Amino acid sequence: MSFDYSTSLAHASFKNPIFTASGCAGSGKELSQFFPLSDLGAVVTKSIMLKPRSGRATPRMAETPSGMLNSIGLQGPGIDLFLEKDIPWLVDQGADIVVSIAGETVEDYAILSQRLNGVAGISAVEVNISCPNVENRGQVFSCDPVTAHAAISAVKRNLNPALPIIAKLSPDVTDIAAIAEVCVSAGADAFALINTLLGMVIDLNTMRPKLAGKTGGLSGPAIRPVAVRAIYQVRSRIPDAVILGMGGVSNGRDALELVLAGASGISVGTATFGNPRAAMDIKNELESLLVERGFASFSEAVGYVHRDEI
Amino acid sequence: MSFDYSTSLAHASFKNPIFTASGCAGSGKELSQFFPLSDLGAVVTKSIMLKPRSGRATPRMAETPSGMLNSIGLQGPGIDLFLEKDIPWLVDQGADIVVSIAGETVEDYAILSQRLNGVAGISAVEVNISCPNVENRGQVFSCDPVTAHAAISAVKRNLNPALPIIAKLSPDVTDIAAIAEVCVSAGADAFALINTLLGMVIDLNTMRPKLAGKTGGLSGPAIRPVAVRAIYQVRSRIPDAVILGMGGVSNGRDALELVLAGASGISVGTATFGNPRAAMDIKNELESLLVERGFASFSEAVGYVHRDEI
Amino acid sequence: MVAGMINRFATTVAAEIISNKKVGAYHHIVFEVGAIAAHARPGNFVAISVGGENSSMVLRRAFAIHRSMDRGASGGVIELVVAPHGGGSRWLTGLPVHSKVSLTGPLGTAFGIPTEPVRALLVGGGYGSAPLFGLAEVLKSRGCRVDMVLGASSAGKIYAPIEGKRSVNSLTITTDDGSAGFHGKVSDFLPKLIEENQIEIIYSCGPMGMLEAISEIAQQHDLLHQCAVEESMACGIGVCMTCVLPIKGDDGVARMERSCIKGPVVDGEKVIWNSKGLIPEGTWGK
Amino acid sequence: MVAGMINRFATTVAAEIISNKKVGAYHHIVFEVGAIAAHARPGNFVAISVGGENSSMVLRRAFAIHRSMDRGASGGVIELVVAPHGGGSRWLTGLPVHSKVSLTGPLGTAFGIPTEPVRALLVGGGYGSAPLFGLAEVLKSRGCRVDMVLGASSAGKIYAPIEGKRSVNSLTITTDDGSAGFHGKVSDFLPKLIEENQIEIIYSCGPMGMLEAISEIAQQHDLLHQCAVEESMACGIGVCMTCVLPIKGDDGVARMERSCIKGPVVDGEKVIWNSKGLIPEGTWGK
Ligand SMILES: Cc1cc2nc3c(=O)[nH]c(=O)nc-3n(C[C@H](O)[C@H](O)[C@H](O)COP(=O)(O)OP(=O)(O)OC[C@H]3O[C@@H](n4cnc5c(N)ncnc54)[C@H](O)[C@@H]3O)c2cc1C
Ligand SMILES: Cc1cc2nc3c(=O)[nH]c(=O)nc-3n(C[C@H](O)[C@H](O)[C@H](O)COP(=O)(O)OP(=O)(O)OC[C@H]3O[C@@H](n4cnc5c(N)ncnc54)[C@H](O)[C@@H]3O)c2cc1C
Ligand SMILES: Cc1cc2nc3c(=O)[nH]c(=O)nc-3n(C[C@H](O)[C@H](O)[C@H](O)COP(=O)(O)O)c2cc1C
Ligand SMILES: Cc1cc2nc3c(=O)[nH]c(=O)nc-3n(C[C@H](O)[C@H](O)[C@H](O)COP(=O)(O)O)c2cc1C
Ligand code: FES
Ligand code: FES
Repeated sequence: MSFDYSTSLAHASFKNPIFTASGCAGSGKELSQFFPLSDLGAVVTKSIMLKPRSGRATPRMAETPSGMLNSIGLQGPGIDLFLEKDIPWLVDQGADIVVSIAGETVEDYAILSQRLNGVAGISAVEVNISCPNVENRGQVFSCDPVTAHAAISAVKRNLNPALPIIAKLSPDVTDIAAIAEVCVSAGADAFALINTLLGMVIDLNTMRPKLAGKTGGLSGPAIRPVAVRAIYQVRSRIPDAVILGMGGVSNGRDALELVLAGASGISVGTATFGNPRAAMDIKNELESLLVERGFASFSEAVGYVHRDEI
Repeated sequence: MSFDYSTSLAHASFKNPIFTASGCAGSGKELSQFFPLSDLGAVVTKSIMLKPRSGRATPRMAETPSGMLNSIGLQGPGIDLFLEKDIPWLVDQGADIVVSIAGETVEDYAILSQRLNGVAGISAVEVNISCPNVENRGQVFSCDPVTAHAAISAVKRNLNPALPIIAKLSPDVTDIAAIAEVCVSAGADAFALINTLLGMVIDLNTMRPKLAGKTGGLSGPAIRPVAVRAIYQVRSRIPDAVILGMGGVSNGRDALELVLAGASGISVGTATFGNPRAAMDIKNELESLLVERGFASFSEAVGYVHRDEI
Repeated sequence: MVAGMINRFATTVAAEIISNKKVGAYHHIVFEVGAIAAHARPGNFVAISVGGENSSMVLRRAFAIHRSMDRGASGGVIELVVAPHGGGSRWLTGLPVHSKVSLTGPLGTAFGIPTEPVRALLVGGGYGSAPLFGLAEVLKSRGCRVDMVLGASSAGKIYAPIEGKRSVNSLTITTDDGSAGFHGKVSDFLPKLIEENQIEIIYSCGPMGMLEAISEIAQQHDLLHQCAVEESMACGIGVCMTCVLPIKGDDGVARMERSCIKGPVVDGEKVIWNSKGLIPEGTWGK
Repeated sequence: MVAGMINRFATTVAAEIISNKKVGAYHHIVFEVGAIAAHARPGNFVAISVGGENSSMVLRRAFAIHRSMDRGASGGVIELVVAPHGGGSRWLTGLPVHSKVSLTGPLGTAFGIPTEPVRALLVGGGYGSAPLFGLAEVLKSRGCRVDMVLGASSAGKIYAPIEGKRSVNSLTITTDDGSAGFHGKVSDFLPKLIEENQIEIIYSCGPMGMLEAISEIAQQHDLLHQCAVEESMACGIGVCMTCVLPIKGDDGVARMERSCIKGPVVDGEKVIWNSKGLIPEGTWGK
């Protein structure tokens, strides 16, 4: 029996559909102690910005029922060091790479895109537009159709078209499918659904927000029903939407839910914190579940829930 | 030591701040087997509509990590039978009552409000605008500032002003505080935060959505960080906002988080399904936690997290 | 507390497990439950919190009471038959003796017991046999003749304890794969059993498909049919409206009724079967 | 696997609990961990999944390795000292012998062992004493003089097993309430101990406030100070960036470094203490 586990996100192909989630695999090195990164569909790197960035003050995390809040604040080395050190190292490992970029301004997205052109070893670019726009009162890019369009357009105009553009959206919007449509019109080839939900935990000793940044992003199994819904909605509205799904996937069954709803790839985030080998376990479990259900290839299962829709 | 546990929601006073959540206490009778309803701050009734309503087909629920999805579809007897049977029974029990109403059109909200005028025993009206507007492609009233305003205005024009209007909002919006502001301008006296988040679970045997209604409302501890954040945000934007808080409260500590964030009352929903006496346990635990922390009255603790804001 | 109402004796206790034994595909578990035992009637169920203190499973699981024994001042025990299925039931069946679980009960309606001695056929599918043995004892004590037929997919899934067999006049076993008793579905054998034993009432408990098939046969034979339904329940106490199914009232109108408090035991004739995924035409409020 | 890197021997095993005893305010728990024991060095920690199969607690809990014993082919054991605090640690301390838990380790940096015999002072606060006994044994085996001072809020919270006492030259106890040993904080007694014992290096583990106070004293006395920090960790393996604290590099510039892989053992002098809630001026990328 030869099950075809390969997948593609727009014009990028991957050997299997299990990816890391941006910000949940360090620079790759740390995770590579637990399994070879080349066994993944791809490593999705932590969203990189133009400049080195210290991120938010601590505490940066709080555990919540079946989930956690984080407020890392996009700590990272900046695009220069990233391209100099992290990418070559990942390439050396034989890992496929999706680079995640994040900007504070539309201009940032343009420059970051230019910097990626011609870099060897990159398969696609995830554009994290679920981050604050400093030119617009810190409002999150993907929470406003106008700024979402501007950010994706800036990438489209500046990025080598060989690299698919994956727009990463926030679920904290009234109509995520409408934002997705705007991104398509701006040139997005695919979507990453979903980023974290905005949440808050209050410390009952200090009687103040537990995180130094007050609010944080909610991830983990708690949000999985929201992720499945978002993927389902976007795929219903845009039937040929290509989706990298994420949000609370911690085993093969969870992954299958997102795939059936419409995800062509699965990013594993918070689950890795509880189980360093989570991505590998999920990869094996998902494959078995698909074979058990009689699918001959992974791609047959993508969006299978929509099979009755006209 | 005489701790003052009373609270008020705008111009309605209650002996304590622990309420049931709309749709999570049946007609009251069922719950009264487990404790006297008069021990609650108030019973919040299941959202009542103009006509009897069968609700959605089954399956109507799916358990999720630290939460559940429901799609009841507002099954209920309609306002006539409700006023004839349920209200007098609750009054007989000595329960304080907050009536929750839900409409399919703006007109429905107007008529329902009129029907409540002069009914004895009602302390306040919760206006569930987190339900689909049949005149606007089924879009949820509270997801659009225009329809949110219209529904609350209809209540304001028609309801006896002695009854505070509590606008119940959906968290599935880009900016919940903006919707709250619109509701204030339409005449809302208070807010109920939050209703469920839209979610989906896929049945891995049938490979279709598990709920007959496809999507459902996510409730329970999983959503608590979102509830705390929503309450915090509304209270930050509208410092004198009066809030009935709900979302994943299953013990006194959870309740305290919502209170510190700005809730003047706590509705207990999903927790009652796991523990019929949850509201009473929460009432006792919250009181102890407040006393331990040196509060002389419940109202001192409301919004305490905001103490440093100017 | 409201007199005359359903669940009026329901309380929540920290029930200690005093025995937990694997029996075929199931676990037979005995709980120390105090006064709950005295109030339990065949057909009632209990709702148990699962997964321990920091469980991600927020809802209780419902289990039909297999047998209950009131021992007066020294408390009471109930017995359950649990199939290790998903997270909740596997947790429960894995608990060691002396563990305590939060248990609410007795809940729901009970099987109606005829005032006159009648000829009753008890039909169970899988662990659906659990409540039938307690029922058989009560019926016998009222002078009824009790025949029983139990079906399951295979031999290991037939739950029929030795003591239980004593309380019935005849016991027929059927399995889908023929690994025990007759080869086939219980419903295949009902017409013959009904005729041979001149059955006057059927009591049943098991999968919804089986209950539907029995209801049809009962109607053909013009027999009363009391069945214990099993719908997905969030609360078990009537407050959430998740567990509904369309049941006709005395006025002939179907309403979406809560199976946890209008049931689990309902009159099979009144149920509109096979309504999963739809609200039947004519249902009140449709 | 990448050679020369942190955590290169880390694996995840289903570790069986072979002993779980209450000792004062803590539980001393012994786990069968196979090869992990052979690789564990004093200062390393392990990360344990808590709450069982359907746990709502999605993150592992970190515990300093108290002692490890490699038994070659017959496997290895490690010992932990766990304070029952919140949901995760209470679950762990409540587990019966023979339970298995998912345990990842050894993780993080270890205490640096001097190549020459030196005079070392080991300072522990609360369960922070746990890794110090294993460290003391190693230092003794290298010919070091080892003095130890342990502090806690009260007597029950001093963890100092009898065997452990044998591996130190002197043991001083302090409690905030005077219920055991000297009345006061450990830091009150450090200057005297440093001078009397002509201390050359300090090793410490305990609450962040204590580590800060020790760092100050160490600097005043111009001593090396290796301390094991404890920041709130989501992953424990360096992939999440939640556990950071500002640490100065060799270039003198502070960076928000991950305490799980740059630590838990760090050079006290390099840490910018008391940075909770803020990013110190001059931090890289601020
Ligand atoms: C009135 C009643 C009596 C029951 N009696 C027994 C009994 O005697 N023995 C026994 O083994 N089981 C019985 N069940 C089923 C039991 O309540 C659980 O649904 C079953 O054990 C599966 O739970 P889980 O946590 O293992 O599985 P999961 O699949 O993890 O359960 C997930 C959720 O779905 C619900 N659910 C899933 N399937 C069903 C179903 N078929 N019916 C109802 N709810 C469902 C569960 O309650 C839970 O909320 C009964 C159910 C009801 C409603
Ligand atoms: C490197 C390191 C070594 C440790 N060694 C030990 C030890 O030897 N013995 C021991 O009893 N405990 C130790 N701890 C603390 C332990 O990891 C748990 O934080 C503690 O047991 C509380 O967990 P809980 O689930 O009981 O409490 P909860 O309050 O329910 O924990 C909730 C969450 O907060 C985190 N958290 C809360 N407080 C802290 C804190 N002070 N430091 C780090 N994380 C926190 C937990 O990891 C968890 O994610 C260590 C922590 C670290 C980081
Ligand atoms: C600690 C942490 C850091 C994250 N950092 C990023 C990031 O840099 N860029 C990004 O697009 N998403 C980031 N995310 C979001 C994840 O990529 C993912 O979308 C989200 O966590 C949901 O998936 P999960 O439930 O599997 O974690 C981060 C999440 C966590 C928990
Ligand atoms: C089964 C169920 C039915 C509900 N019905 C209603 C309703 O009729 N009207 C309403 O405003 N909210 C309804 N809600 C939402 C709750 O009132 C509450 O806002 C939400 O569940 C969050 O609180 P919780 O996490 O404590 O359940 C319902 C929730 C559940 C779980
Ligand atoms: S299970 Fe909640 S009403 Fe029946
Ligand atoms: S705990 Fe995740 S990086 Fe340190």
